[in-house]
Amino acid sequence: SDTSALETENANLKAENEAMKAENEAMKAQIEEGMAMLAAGTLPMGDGESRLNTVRERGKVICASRDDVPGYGGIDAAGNNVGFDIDLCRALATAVLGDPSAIEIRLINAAERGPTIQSGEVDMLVRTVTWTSSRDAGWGNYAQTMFYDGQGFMVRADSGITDALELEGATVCVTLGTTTELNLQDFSDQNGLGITVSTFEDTDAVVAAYDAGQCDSFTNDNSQLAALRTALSNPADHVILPNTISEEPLGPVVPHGDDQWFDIVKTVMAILIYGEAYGISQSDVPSAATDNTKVDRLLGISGAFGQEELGLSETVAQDVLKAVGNYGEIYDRNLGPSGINLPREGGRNALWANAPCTDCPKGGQIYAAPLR
Amino acid sequence: MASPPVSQPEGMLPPRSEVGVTGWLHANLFSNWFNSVLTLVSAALLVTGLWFGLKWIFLAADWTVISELGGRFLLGRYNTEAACEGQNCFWRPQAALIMVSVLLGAAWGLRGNRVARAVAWLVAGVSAAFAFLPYNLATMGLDVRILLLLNLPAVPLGWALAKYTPLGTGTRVTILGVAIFFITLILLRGLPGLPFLQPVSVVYWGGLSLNLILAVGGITLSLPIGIALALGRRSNLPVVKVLCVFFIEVFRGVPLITLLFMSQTLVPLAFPEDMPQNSLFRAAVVITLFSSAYMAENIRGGLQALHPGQAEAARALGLPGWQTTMLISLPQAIRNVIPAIVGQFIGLFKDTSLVYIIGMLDVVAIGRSFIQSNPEYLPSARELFVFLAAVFWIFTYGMSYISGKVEDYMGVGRR
Amino acid sequence: MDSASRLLTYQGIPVWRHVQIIQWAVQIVSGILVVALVVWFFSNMVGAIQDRDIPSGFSFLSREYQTPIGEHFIPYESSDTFLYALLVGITNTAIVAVAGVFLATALGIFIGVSRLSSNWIVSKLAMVYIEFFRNVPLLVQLFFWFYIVLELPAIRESFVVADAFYLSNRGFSMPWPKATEYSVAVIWLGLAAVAIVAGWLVYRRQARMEEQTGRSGYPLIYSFATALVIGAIAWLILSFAGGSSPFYISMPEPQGRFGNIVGGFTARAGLLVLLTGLVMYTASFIAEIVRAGIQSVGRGQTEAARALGLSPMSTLRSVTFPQAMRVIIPPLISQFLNLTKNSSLGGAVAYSDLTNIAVTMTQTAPAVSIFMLIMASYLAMSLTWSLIGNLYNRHIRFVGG
Amino acid sequence: MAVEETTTGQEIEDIIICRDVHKWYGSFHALKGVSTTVKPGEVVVILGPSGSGKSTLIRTINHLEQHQRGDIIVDGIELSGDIRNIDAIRREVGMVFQSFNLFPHLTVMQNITLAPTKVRHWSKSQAEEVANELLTRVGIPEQASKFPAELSGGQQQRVAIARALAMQPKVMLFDEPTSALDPEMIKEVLDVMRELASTGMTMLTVTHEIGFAREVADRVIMMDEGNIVEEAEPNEFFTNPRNERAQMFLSQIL
Amino acid sequence: MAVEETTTGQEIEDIIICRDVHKWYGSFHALKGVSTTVKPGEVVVILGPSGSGKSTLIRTINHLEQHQRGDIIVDGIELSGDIRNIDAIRREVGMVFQSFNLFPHLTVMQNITLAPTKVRHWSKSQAEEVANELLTRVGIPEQASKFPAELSGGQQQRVAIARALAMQPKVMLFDEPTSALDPEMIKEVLDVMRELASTGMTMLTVTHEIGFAREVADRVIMMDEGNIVEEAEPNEFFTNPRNERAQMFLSQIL
Ligand SMILES: Nc1ncnc2c1ncn2[C@@H]1O[C@H](COP(=O)(O)OP(=O)(O)OP(=O)(O)O)[C@@H](O)[C@H]1O
Ligand SMILES: Nc1ncnc2c1ncn2[C@@H]1O[C@H](COP(=O)(O)OP(=O)(O)OP(=O)(O)O)[C@@H](O)[C@H]1O
Ligand SMILES: [Mg+2]
Ligand SMILES: [Mg+2]
Repeated sequence: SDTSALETENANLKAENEAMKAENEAMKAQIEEGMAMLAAGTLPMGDGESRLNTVRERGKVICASRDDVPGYGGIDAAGNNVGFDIDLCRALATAVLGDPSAIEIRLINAAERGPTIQSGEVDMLVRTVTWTSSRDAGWGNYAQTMFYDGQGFMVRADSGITDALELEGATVCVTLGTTTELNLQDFSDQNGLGITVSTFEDTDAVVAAYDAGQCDSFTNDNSQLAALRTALSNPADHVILPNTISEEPLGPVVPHGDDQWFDIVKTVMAILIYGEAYGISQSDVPSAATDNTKVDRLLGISGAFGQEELGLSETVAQDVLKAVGNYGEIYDRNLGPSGINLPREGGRNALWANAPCTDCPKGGQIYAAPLR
Repeated sequence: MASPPVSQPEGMLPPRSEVGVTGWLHANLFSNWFNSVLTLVSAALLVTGLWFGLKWIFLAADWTVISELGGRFLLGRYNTEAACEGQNCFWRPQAALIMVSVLLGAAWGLRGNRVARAVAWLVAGVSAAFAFLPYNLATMGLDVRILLLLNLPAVPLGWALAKYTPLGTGTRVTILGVAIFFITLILLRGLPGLPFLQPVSVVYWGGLSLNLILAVGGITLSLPIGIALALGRRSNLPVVKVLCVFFIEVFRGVPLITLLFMSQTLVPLAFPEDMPQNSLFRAAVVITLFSSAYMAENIRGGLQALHPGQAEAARALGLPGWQTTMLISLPQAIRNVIPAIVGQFIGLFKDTSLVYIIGMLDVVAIGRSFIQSNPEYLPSARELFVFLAAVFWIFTYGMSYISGKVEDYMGVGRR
Repeated sequence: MDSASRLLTYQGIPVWRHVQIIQWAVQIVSGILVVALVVWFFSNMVGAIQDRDIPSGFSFLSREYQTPIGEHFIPYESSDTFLYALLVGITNTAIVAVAGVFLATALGIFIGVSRLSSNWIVSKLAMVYIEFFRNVPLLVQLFFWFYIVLELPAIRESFVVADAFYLSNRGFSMPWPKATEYSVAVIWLGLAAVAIVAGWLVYRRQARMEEQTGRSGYPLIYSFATALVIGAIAWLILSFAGGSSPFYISMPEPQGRFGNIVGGFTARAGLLVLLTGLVMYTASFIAEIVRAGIQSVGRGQTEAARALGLSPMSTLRSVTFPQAMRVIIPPLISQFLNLTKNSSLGGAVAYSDLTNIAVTMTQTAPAVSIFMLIMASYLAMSLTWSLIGNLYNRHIRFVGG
Repeated sequence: MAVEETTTGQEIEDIIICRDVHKWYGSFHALKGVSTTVKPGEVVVILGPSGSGKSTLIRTINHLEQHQRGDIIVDGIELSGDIRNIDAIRREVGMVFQSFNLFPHLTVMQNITLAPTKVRHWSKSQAEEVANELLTRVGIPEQASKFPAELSGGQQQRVAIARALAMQPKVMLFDEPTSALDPEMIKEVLDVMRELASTGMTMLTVTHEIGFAREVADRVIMMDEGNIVEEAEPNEFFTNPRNERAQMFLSQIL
Repeated sequence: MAVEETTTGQEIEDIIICRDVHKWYGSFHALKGVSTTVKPGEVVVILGPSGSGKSTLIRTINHLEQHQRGDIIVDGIELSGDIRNIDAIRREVGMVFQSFNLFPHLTVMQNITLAPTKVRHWSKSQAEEVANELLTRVGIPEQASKFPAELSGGQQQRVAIARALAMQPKVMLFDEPTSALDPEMIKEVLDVMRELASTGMTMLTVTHEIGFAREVADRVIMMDEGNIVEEAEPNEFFTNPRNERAQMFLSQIL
């Protein structure tokens, strides 16, 4: 046989071996590096990169929300994401990118909320998330309560029930993976009601089940009960009981680990609230000095409330209020008269008692840190 | 059995009970008293079922929810203002569809058989038929209708390409098919920088087209992965074998929805935070791997059923091991298990409806999302699900029908 | 050959051409690649978990769950632990799986045999059944059944049969034995087991006698009689000694202002819907498997049996079915497995299966750990099915089979 | 009717009577009026090219296929739609197939005793006794507990013969019993068949084994295209076939 | 190494050399030290009862089974773990199986041209030319575009021979090439083999066709229980077998 061919083959092989050895070496180094990083608890991710920069590079704010509850997060007939939560996301997008449509809404179900915000995949979670201490600790940072809700019950009017304490032995429908489930359990245990639950994954099924009489009562946050009552075949046959069995402060959540981003979101929420308090409406955002220094400071006409430190533009409030309107307008659009028609006047979701506005609902708990 | 009598050279006709209508009735419905009773009972069942079903469909049901959603069933929110700002992006899926028509036409031109022809014309015909939906022009513009109609000339174009140009070889048409799949993906996803191909985020993908993209992608990828796993599992190399067995058993032993959950909750943790995350991509990977594990077992079944003499003959001819596998064992093994593979494809197509878990609005989820966001339609859920069942049925039954034809064509029964 | 290349030979053959060496190299390389990939993946994941303070670990298992579970077949209170709640989920899934498997198999065999019926209309109906139910996603079917069940009357207008069986859109209730006193009940159950064993022994004896002598020994009748008599005697003795019978029949009865059914056994709507959906869906696959199995038995086999004068029934029982079983069992087992896994869609129709409960747990417990547990549970169930399949396969194995 | 008919005249002597038997598969005419008779104890060999209807003929005789015209009377029982008659005939007629068709999931012993216990309701011990006798007769007494797959082809075919004989039939039908066997095994099966013929069993055999036909057969029937084209003494048939088709056929296989 | 060894002495003349070949299947000793040589152009017929190791022997020669002891040298190439040698030997040795093993998914033409184009890298037209020649040689030039399932058994086996010849092997191995065939078809295959032998092809054939062995073989090898028990001229072997086992075997099959 041909020895020279053999020799070249051998040489090739040797070279290959060499290469492989080098590769092994490199791999070993990599693994060692990985182990070291593991030990130090760090990860090969762009640590220097702040979320604000990431978002600006991306050109989009990613929010996790929902598509199945009218008023909060739904999809309108034209296929657009609409709702209170969606508008909060738009406000954030306007603040950091100047464009209310620069949002991407990830639709997630209740059970995925924790892991989604934990992984840092989304910039903000606004999906009717109740603020609880363990979620605050485990999931991410709650920025600001934007809506105060409480859990209630809906029953058939002809059942004659007027108080939730009469629900002994009832079958109650509830949606899966929410604080609603937990509160119901507490309520039943505390009052010895022996309630049986039927836990549904999705809203369409739970409404249909209650409507057909598969359960005696339907529990959810009061505001959602009100919205969903309109979906029943005969809304007048159902009443929402006066009892509220839990505190449900709802608000946006941001991932742990980026204080600047956390502060931005809190500030944007405050802009919406003070926008209403100062009577700045979407259609009428002053761009020149007014007679109110607080308004001028908010709108970036004179003074500042920390825009620079937060990496926001001077006129961020102008942009936000022009794009999505103030808190009251967002409320009215989605939850109020042009939305699912939840009363606001006299409730907890009115502005605080001595808010400076003239004709806005007052005496409630919507309040944010002053912008200065 | 029931074939009409052909002329007999000896001039003797078969008896009546053997052929013709009476023969058929006797043989199939009333051969004895038990059969006669069965016939009557089943017929009664059938008639009542049809009576109530049809009554509901035509009189009781309110189908406005279907017409209201209309094109959204097909494309999801792809063409909304949010998805494709300041542009009309409807032409992009349309163009993709026309390319598919060209491809099917080319497949027909290449193979020249009846099945390929039927499939090509069916797809193009159904697409073109959409052009005549009774929406007003504001809802469905003339441009859209013209693009839909273009599917009809696309088929003969593909046919001619395969027939009269150098494109007409199996390899090239296959390459064309793969290329078209990727071009479709690019068309749908868009390319940053090209003004007319503005990127459309995957969150706006949806409807039946999402199911189809996931299914087609999953099917094309799970076949080779499944083959590799099957060969690995049959390999006589213990390490390779153990790895493959482990992969297959884990993916087959766990429900797909928990895998999908995990793809959304745990898998992102394994990648750097600022890496662009794409939940649809992760879901597609999980669905593909899940399907591959099943595919591997199907292929393995086919390989096991193969007569060992086939591989021996190939080896005796001097074909090296990999060529024996690629040219002799696999083609036959796959042909043996076409029904199982098609069943797997159908399963995968059905499973794509589970992407609701990751918040993607496939054809099922888009309908549910609509009725939930617009509670006045909640009472139409029954109509919605009946419609969805029909849509899936048409596709999956179509697939198994075509597979039956392909099997006939490939002469599975001939051996 | 020079000395350098001689070094690279094994058994006188250059290593890159040596069959065994090539095989080893392939294995080592692929092994290293896969292990590296897995290590990379998990080290990243663990890193991220630590880095972002994402909860993990298993200490939550002994905490109280404090969350309602809609359906439970073993007693459950909100003060039970996570671990116990998981167990509730596993039993819920297992019960659906086992019940579903039995029903789906029965229905599947029925449909499969109908598909082969010589009666045209019966075989076509079976075909329509199969083509419909296996071609529509289970999720869509589940909702279909969900809305069908909602069409049933509300609880107050339940269909009632003999004041004992209630059917409404909340579920189906029926009388069910309940223990009067646990200790007595357990003793009787033990004795009942003895009675069954005795009955079985009698069956074997009679059957053997029948075989040996050719005279009919009525094994079934004798064995049932034996078991019944022993059981009844034990019942009577325990009743007299204990003052009350070991079990009583608990009758379902509407109670309270809501008219909810108390007593007896109630299969709630979620269970009914899930079970119906799973059974109808899986039966369509099983039907095809059964058909293929029966068709796989060569025509020669039936012809030989018929030529020997065996009746069609005997042919089916002694010749066709035992052989078909060997073709049927492996795919059948994988259908059982699929059914078990598909029960994870139960949450959509308000059945608290394992996945449903586990997903709810991620609200108050680390998702990472929950998913590990849930994967392990499903894998264990899958392995159990495979084990049963293998045991049965071994049981029916024959040389050359 | 048939029974009355057959109690008269000389027909009583014939154990198998075929009168103008026609068989169609759908519209394909496979038997075109076959008539012949077989006397008790006679050994008849059926020859003919492939597709000539040999198998079809003997399969109609025990009603594995149903003929549509003409009469087949076996042991005085007429074959008709009456299932009682069909069962009766099958009990009297044993059949051996080319491909053995042993039941692979049963042992040799179980294969043989299945029909006697299920159909004739013999006791197991009685059936096993008979089975052992038969196994000795076909030369494999020691294989009773093996499964078919553990036996050679020749042994399998001998078991198949024993299985058919266990029902104590009056007539045995063989459809190419040796054509799936190795040469060495053909002999052992033919030996068994020879022995069987010598005990006076009525046998109707489709085979290509000319040696066997010459030596054992009382008569040779040659079929072609669904007809009997020649029926003769073996000696006469092989040395001096009258029919042209038979001459051609013989020239090919001899 | 093997190459060097075989370039010396008279061994160059032998195209197949088996030296003390042992083969175990698990613990079953199938070949118990077989030694023999075949010269170029020689036609050797291997006989022996079932299970004697005939198939095993010829399958080890082209490495379809791996032997565990002893040497097999074909055309100067030693069989060992070296894949290059294995491939080389397979290229030089053609094999024909009892069950044809045609590739059912390929046409006759594709069956024949597959190996030449893939292994010898011939052009398609060249391979088809050779294939057409071979098909004419085996007597079925008109069947090129059919699929195997459309051919009779005899035709299939002739295609299998053509397929093996297309690789222009120096040695042809036949493992009972006619035993799955109907009597009418055996002759056509044997005719092709006769013709092949007359062209000087080296052939190693396992067969039960005594006529063929007598007429064509240069030598007959009789195997029993994994050993060669007799090796002789066919005339001598059939008329006057020395070995007792051979006598017994011949008495059975003649
Ligand atoms: N079940 C069937 N359906 C339709 N045609 C059939 C069937 N069985 C046999 N035939 C046809 O009837 C004819 C006679 O077949 P038969 O099997 O009796 O022939 P044969 O003489 O036994 O041939 P061979 O020697 O090949 O066994 C053939 O042409 C065959 O194709
Ligand atoms: N793959 C295998 N595994 C185990 N044993 C085998 C295998 N192949 C063959 N044998 C055994 O080796 C022995 C020789 O087999 P071989 O096939 O060589 O016999 P043969 O002489 O060709 O017989 P036949 O004439 O039946 O083909 C037999 O006892 C057989 O059972
Ligand atoms: Mg025949
Ligand atoms: Mg052999």
